Amino acid sequence: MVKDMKTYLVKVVIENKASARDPEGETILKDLLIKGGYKKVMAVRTAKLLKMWVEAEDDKEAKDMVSKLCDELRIYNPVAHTCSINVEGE
Amino acid sequence: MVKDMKTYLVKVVIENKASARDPEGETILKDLLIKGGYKKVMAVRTAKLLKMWVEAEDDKEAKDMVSKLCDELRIYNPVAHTCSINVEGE
Amino acid sequence: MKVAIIQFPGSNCDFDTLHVLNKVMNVKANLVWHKSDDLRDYDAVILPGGFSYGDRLRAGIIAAYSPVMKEVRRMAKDGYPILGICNGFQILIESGLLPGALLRNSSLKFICKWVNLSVISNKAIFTHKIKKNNLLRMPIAHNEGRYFIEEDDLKELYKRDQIVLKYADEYGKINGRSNPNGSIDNIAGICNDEGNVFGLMPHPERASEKLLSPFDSDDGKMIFSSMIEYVKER
Amino acid sequence: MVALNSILVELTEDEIKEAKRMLGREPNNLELAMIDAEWSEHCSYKSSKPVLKQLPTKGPRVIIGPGYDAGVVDVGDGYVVTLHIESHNHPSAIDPYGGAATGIGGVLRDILCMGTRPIALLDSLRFGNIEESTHSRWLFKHVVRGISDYGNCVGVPTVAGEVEFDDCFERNCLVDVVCLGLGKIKDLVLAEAKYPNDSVILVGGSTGRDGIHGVTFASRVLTEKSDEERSAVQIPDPFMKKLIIEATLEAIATGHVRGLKDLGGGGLTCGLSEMADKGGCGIDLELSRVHLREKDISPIEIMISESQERMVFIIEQGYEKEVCEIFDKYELPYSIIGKVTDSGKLIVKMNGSELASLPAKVVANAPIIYRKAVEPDYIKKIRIVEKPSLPSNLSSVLLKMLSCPSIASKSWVYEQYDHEVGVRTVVKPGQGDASVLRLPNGTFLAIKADGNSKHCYIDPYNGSAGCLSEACRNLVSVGAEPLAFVDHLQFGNPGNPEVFWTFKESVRGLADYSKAIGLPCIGGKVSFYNEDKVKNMAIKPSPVIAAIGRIEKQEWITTMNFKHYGNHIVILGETKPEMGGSEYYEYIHGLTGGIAPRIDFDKEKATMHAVLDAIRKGLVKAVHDVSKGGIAVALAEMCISGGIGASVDCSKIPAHDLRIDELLFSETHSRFIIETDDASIDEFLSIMKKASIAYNIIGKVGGDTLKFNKNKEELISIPLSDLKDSWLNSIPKCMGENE
Ligand SMILES: Nc1ncnc2c1ncn2[C@@H]1O[C@H](COP(=O)(O)OP(=O)(O)O)[C@@H](O)[C@H]1O
Ligand SMILES: [Mg+2]
Repeated sequence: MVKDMKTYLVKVVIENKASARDPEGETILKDLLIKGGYKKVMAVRTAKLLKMWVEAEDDKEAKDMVSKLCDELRIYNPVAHTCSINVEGE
Repeated sequence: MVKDMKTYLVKVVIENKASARDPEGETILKDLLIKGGYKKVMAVRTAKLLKMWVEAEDDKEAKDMVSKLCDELRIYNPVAHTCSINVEGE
Repeated sequence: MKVAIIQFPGSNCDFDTLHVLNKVMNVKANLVWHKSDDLRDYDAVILPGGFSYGDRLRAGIIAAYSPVMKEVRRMAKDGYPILGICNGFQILIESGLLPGALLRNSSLKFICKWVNLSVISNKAIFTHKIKKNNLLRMPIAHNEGRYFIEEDDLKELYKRDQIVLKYADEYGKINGRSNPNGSIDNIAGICNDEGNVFGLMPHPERASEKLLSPFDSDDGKMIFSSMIEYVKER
Repeated sequence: MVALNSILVELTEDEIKEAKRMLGREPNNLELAMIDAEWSEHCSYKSSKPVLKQLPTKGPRVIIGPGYDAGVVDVGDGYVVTLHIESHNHPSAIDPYGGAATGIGGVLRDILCMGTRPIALLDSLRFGNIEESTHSRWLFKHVVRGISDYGNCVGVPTVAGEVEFDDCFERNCLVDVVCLGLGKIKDLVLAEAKYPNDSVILVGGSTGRDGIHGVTFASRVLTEKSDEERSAVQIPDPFMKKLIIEATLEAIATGHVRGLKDLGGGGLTCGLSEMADKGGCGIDLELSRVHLREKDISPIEIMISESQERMVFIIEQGYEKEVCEIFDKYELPYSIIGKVTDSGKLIVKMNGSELASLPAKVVANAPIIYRKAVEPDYIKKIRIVEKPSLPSNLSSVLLKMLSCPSIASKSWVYEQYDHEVGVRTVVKPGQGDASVLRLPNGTFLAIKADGNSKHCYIDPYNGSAGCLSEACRNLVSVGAEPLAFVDHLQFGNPGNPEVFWTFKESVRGLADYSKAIGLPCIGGKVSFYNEDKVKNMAIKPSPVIAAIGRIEKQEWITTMNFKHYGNHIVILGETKPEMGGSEYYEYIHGLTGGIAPRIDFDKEKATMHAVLDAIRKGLVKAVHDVSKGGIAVALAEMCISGGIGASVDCSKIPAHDLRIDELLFSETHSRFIIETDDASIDEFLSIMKKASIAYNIIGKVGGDTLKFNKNKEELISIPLSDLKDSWLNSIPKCMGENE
C-alpha cells in the first residue's frame, strides 16, 4: 500500500549558544539601532534560518528527517551552536 | 499616566528574493542530493534571522516599531531582499 | 587638489589608498575620521576598502549611516568625484548613492585573486581617460561582491551607460568562466547617471605599482589619474 | 585532577606542596586557582624549559629573543620586525571555525603588544585524510574559513603557510598561526610593570565565562568529554580586534604606554603576574572595576577567564586621560583596574577587601619537571623496510603525486585569504617558495612556515632539522638570506617517556642545525597533549618552523616559474635514496618507514651560499627548492607556474646508483633546481664548482610537455594541461567542488 506523501516546510534555526556572545547582534544594536534613535530595543541576536521543504507522511517524519540531516551534514556545530527545528505545516 | 511596558521578542527574517538566487540554499540542497539518502528534500532556502527584544505596550506597538526601523535603517535591501516581521510574545 | 579618504571603524585599505595617492600619484590626501561633518576642504572623496563595522548585518550598511555620509551626499550632488572601492562600493550602494545590491559571492567563499576588467563605459569621471574595451588587471578581495539588480533596472543602467567595468578573461571575453563571484552580467563597477559617483569591487590601489603586480602592470593608476585630471580640468 | 577545598585543579600533589612551601602558608581557593592556571604546561613550560635551553638565541640582528610575547629583529634604518607563532589545536579540534579564528586573534595580540603593527599572518595546518574522511574535510573547511574571516576583517594579509595531511591528525588537527609585525625600535614596548603608581588599564572585550580553564584544557589530552567540557567556546570578534589594533598603536604614539600585555592563556592571572615579575614590581588589582559580561561571575572566574579581545595597558601616572581619549574615539570599553606597586606582590581585591596576595615570582615561576625520555620501540623497527616494486607507468605516478593533497596546489586555501591588503606583498602565495614583503626602508623581507610530520615521525632529529632546512631553502629560493626563526613544537603527552624522547630529539635537531647555520631562534611555543583518547592516538611529532630572511635589493627577488624557452635547467645537490617519510612511499605505496632524509650541515650551508651568490650576480632566472615529492614534483611545479614545459635527462642527476623512482621522488635536503640562460651558465657553474657541491645541467625549458628521459629512453611525458589539472583541481575536488 502506498502511503500519502505531503510536503512540509521545516524551519531550522541555528544560533550561537545562549551563553556565548553574538558580536554581530551587539554591533547591530550599538552602532545601527541605538545610534539610529531606537532606544527601546534592548537586545539583538542574530541567527541563521534554513527553510526546507520535505516530503513526508507526517510532521514527525518530516522533523526526524531534517534533524538527522542537520546532524549528518553538520549544518551546525553542537559545541558552538544551538539548533532548533520546527515543522511549520504543509 | 504611565503605561505598562513589557518586553517583546520580535523576529525579523531577511531573505534573498527569488530573482537574486540563494547560492547557499542551492549548495545545501545539492550536497543533500549528492549524498543520496535525502531525495525527499525538495527545496532549501536560507535566510538571516534577527531576534530583537523591544519594550512596548503591546504586540502591535512592538511590531510597528520594528517594521519602522527595518524600513528606515534599511535592515534589508529592498532591491534584493524580502523581510518579514513577527512578534513572538513577551 | 586634495582628496579625502574616509576612515570608518573597520576600514583597512585606508592607509594603502593614502600611500598610492601620496607616493605614487603625488597628490595631497588626508585620512578623515567618519565622525567628521565637514569636507569643504576637499576636491574628491574616496571610500576605501575594508570591513567597516565588521561587515555586520550586511557589508557597508552600518557605515552608510555615519555622520560623514551627509557631507559625501552633498558633494555627490554638487558633482565632486566620489570613489568607492570594495567596501566603499558597498557603502555607496547601501547609502543609495548607487543602485543595486552586493550579495554574497556565489562560491560562498571570500575570493582574493587577480582578474581582468573590461572597460565598458567612460562615462565615469574615473574612466573618462581610458579607452573602451581596454583590459585592466587588478585584484579582487571580497566576500560580498555579487552585483545584483532587477531586470528592468539593469536595462536602465545599460541605457544610461552606467555599467563601467565587467569581469573578463585574459582575452577580454566576458562569460561565466571569467565571472569570479556570480555578478549579474559580470558587472564589476558602476557609476551614477552623472558619472561622478563610481563604485567597483576590484582594488585599483593594489594595482598601481609594477612591483606589486604579477603581470608587471600598474593599471590601477588609470582610475586615479582620470579622477585627478578631471579635478584639474574642472 | 585534584579536587581541593571544593575546586578542581590540575596541579599535582607535589606542586601543591611546593606552592605551600614557596608561600609559607596555605593558599586560599582563589590563590590556588591562579597558581593552577599559571603553572599549567601551557603557560609555564615546566616540562620543556630545560630542553629548550639548547637553542641558540643570539645574532647580530636580534634585539629581543625568546622570553617576551614576540621576538624582535633589526631590519635597518631604525625599523624592526617582530615574529611569533601560536597554535590553537584543541579549540580548533572541537570548534574549527571559532578555534582557528581566535588563534589568529591571539597571535595578533602578541605582535601588537610589542608595540608593532601586525603586517602579515601565516598558517600551518595539519589534518587527517581529506580524500576519505568527512570529519577531516569539515575541520579543514571551517579552519580555513575561520582564519579567512578573522584575518581578512582585521586587515592583516595572510601571506603564506603550508598544509599537510596525515591520518594521525584525524581528530587532533593542528592549527599553527604566525604573525609578523613591523615597527620602529624607539616605539617598542615590553610586557613589564616597572614603575610604581602607574595605572593598569584593561581594554577591549568584557570578561565572561568563555574559555575558563582554557590553559588547563590545552594541557590535557582530548577525551570524549572534551566537547562538553568547555564552559563556553570562545567567540571571535575581529572587528573589535581591528579597533584594538588601531587604538593601541595610537596610544603608543603618545609615549605614555609603559607596558603592554595581551590577555590570552591564563587570562588576568598570567598577564598581570608575568608583567609584575618581569618589571620587578607588584600590582594591586580591584576586581569590582573589571567590566564584566555577566553579573554572577566569581573572582576565580574573573581571574582565569580567557575572554577574547582584551589587552592590559600600563600607563604612566598622570596621562590616563590622554590615553583613554583614544579608547573613547574607537568606542572601546576600558576600565582602570589597578596600580603598579613596589610590593612585588599580585594583590587581588574586591571592593577593597583583599582576596589574594601572591608574590609575582611564585605565580610566574613554576617548578620545573624533569621528564624521563626513552627511545620508542617503533623507531628502530620502521627504519628497515623492503623497497616497494617499481611502478610500470611513471607518468601516472607523477600525476597521482601532483594530486596528493599534501602536494597539490593550495590555492583553494590562499585564495580565501586576503593576501595583499597593506600593499606590501611583492611575492604572493603560489609565486615563489616564500612570500616577500616590502619594508619601508627599501629592503624586503621573506617569510615562510614549514613542517614535515612524516619525516619527524621516522627520525625526529633529522626530521626536525629538516623542517628548519626546508624553511631556509624556501627563503634562499626567493633570494633572501635567513635572519631568524621561531618554532612551535607539537607533541603528545610529555609524561610518556617515548613522547618526551621524540621531543628532546626534535629540539636537538633544531639546535644543531641552527648552530651550524648560524641562525638564531627568537621565540616559539610548545604544545603537548596532542593525543586523542577516543582513537587512542598521539599525533606524529610535529615541529613547525617559521623563518624570516632579508633581501637587500629588489633585483635579488626571485620566483619559481620557468621563464624562457631554451634556458638551462640545473640541479644542485646530490640525490640520495632517502625515501622514509616521503610522499612517494606514503601516498603511492602506503608505506611508512625507511631512512628519512638527513642533513649534511656543511653541504647545506655551502649550497645556500652558492645559490644566494648566483642570484645576487644576476645569473638566475628561476629557483625552486626540492622538497615534498622530490625532483619530479619540483619540476612540474616550475612548469605549471611558468606555463611552459621542460625536458630532463635523469641520468644527469647527481646520485650513486639510484633506482629511477628514487631519483624522481626522493626528498633529500639541500637541493635546488635553477633555471639559467646561455649568457649566465658558465659563470653560474663556476660558482657551484667553487662551492664544492654536486651539480649538473639536467635539461632545458620549453615546449608544452614535461618529459623525463633516461639517456634515450622516455620515462615520463605529460602535457602541461594534464599536470595543471591534477595539481590545481585536486583539493577543490576533495572538497566537493567540481571545478
Ligand atoms: N619552542 C620554543 N623555542 C623557543 N622559545 C620558546 C619556545 N616556546 C616558547 N618560547 C618562548 O617563551 C616565551 C613565552 O611564550 P608564550 O607562553 O607563548 O607567551 P604568551 O604569554 O604570549 O602566550 C615566548 O617568548 C616564547 O617565544
Ligand atoms: Mg619549497
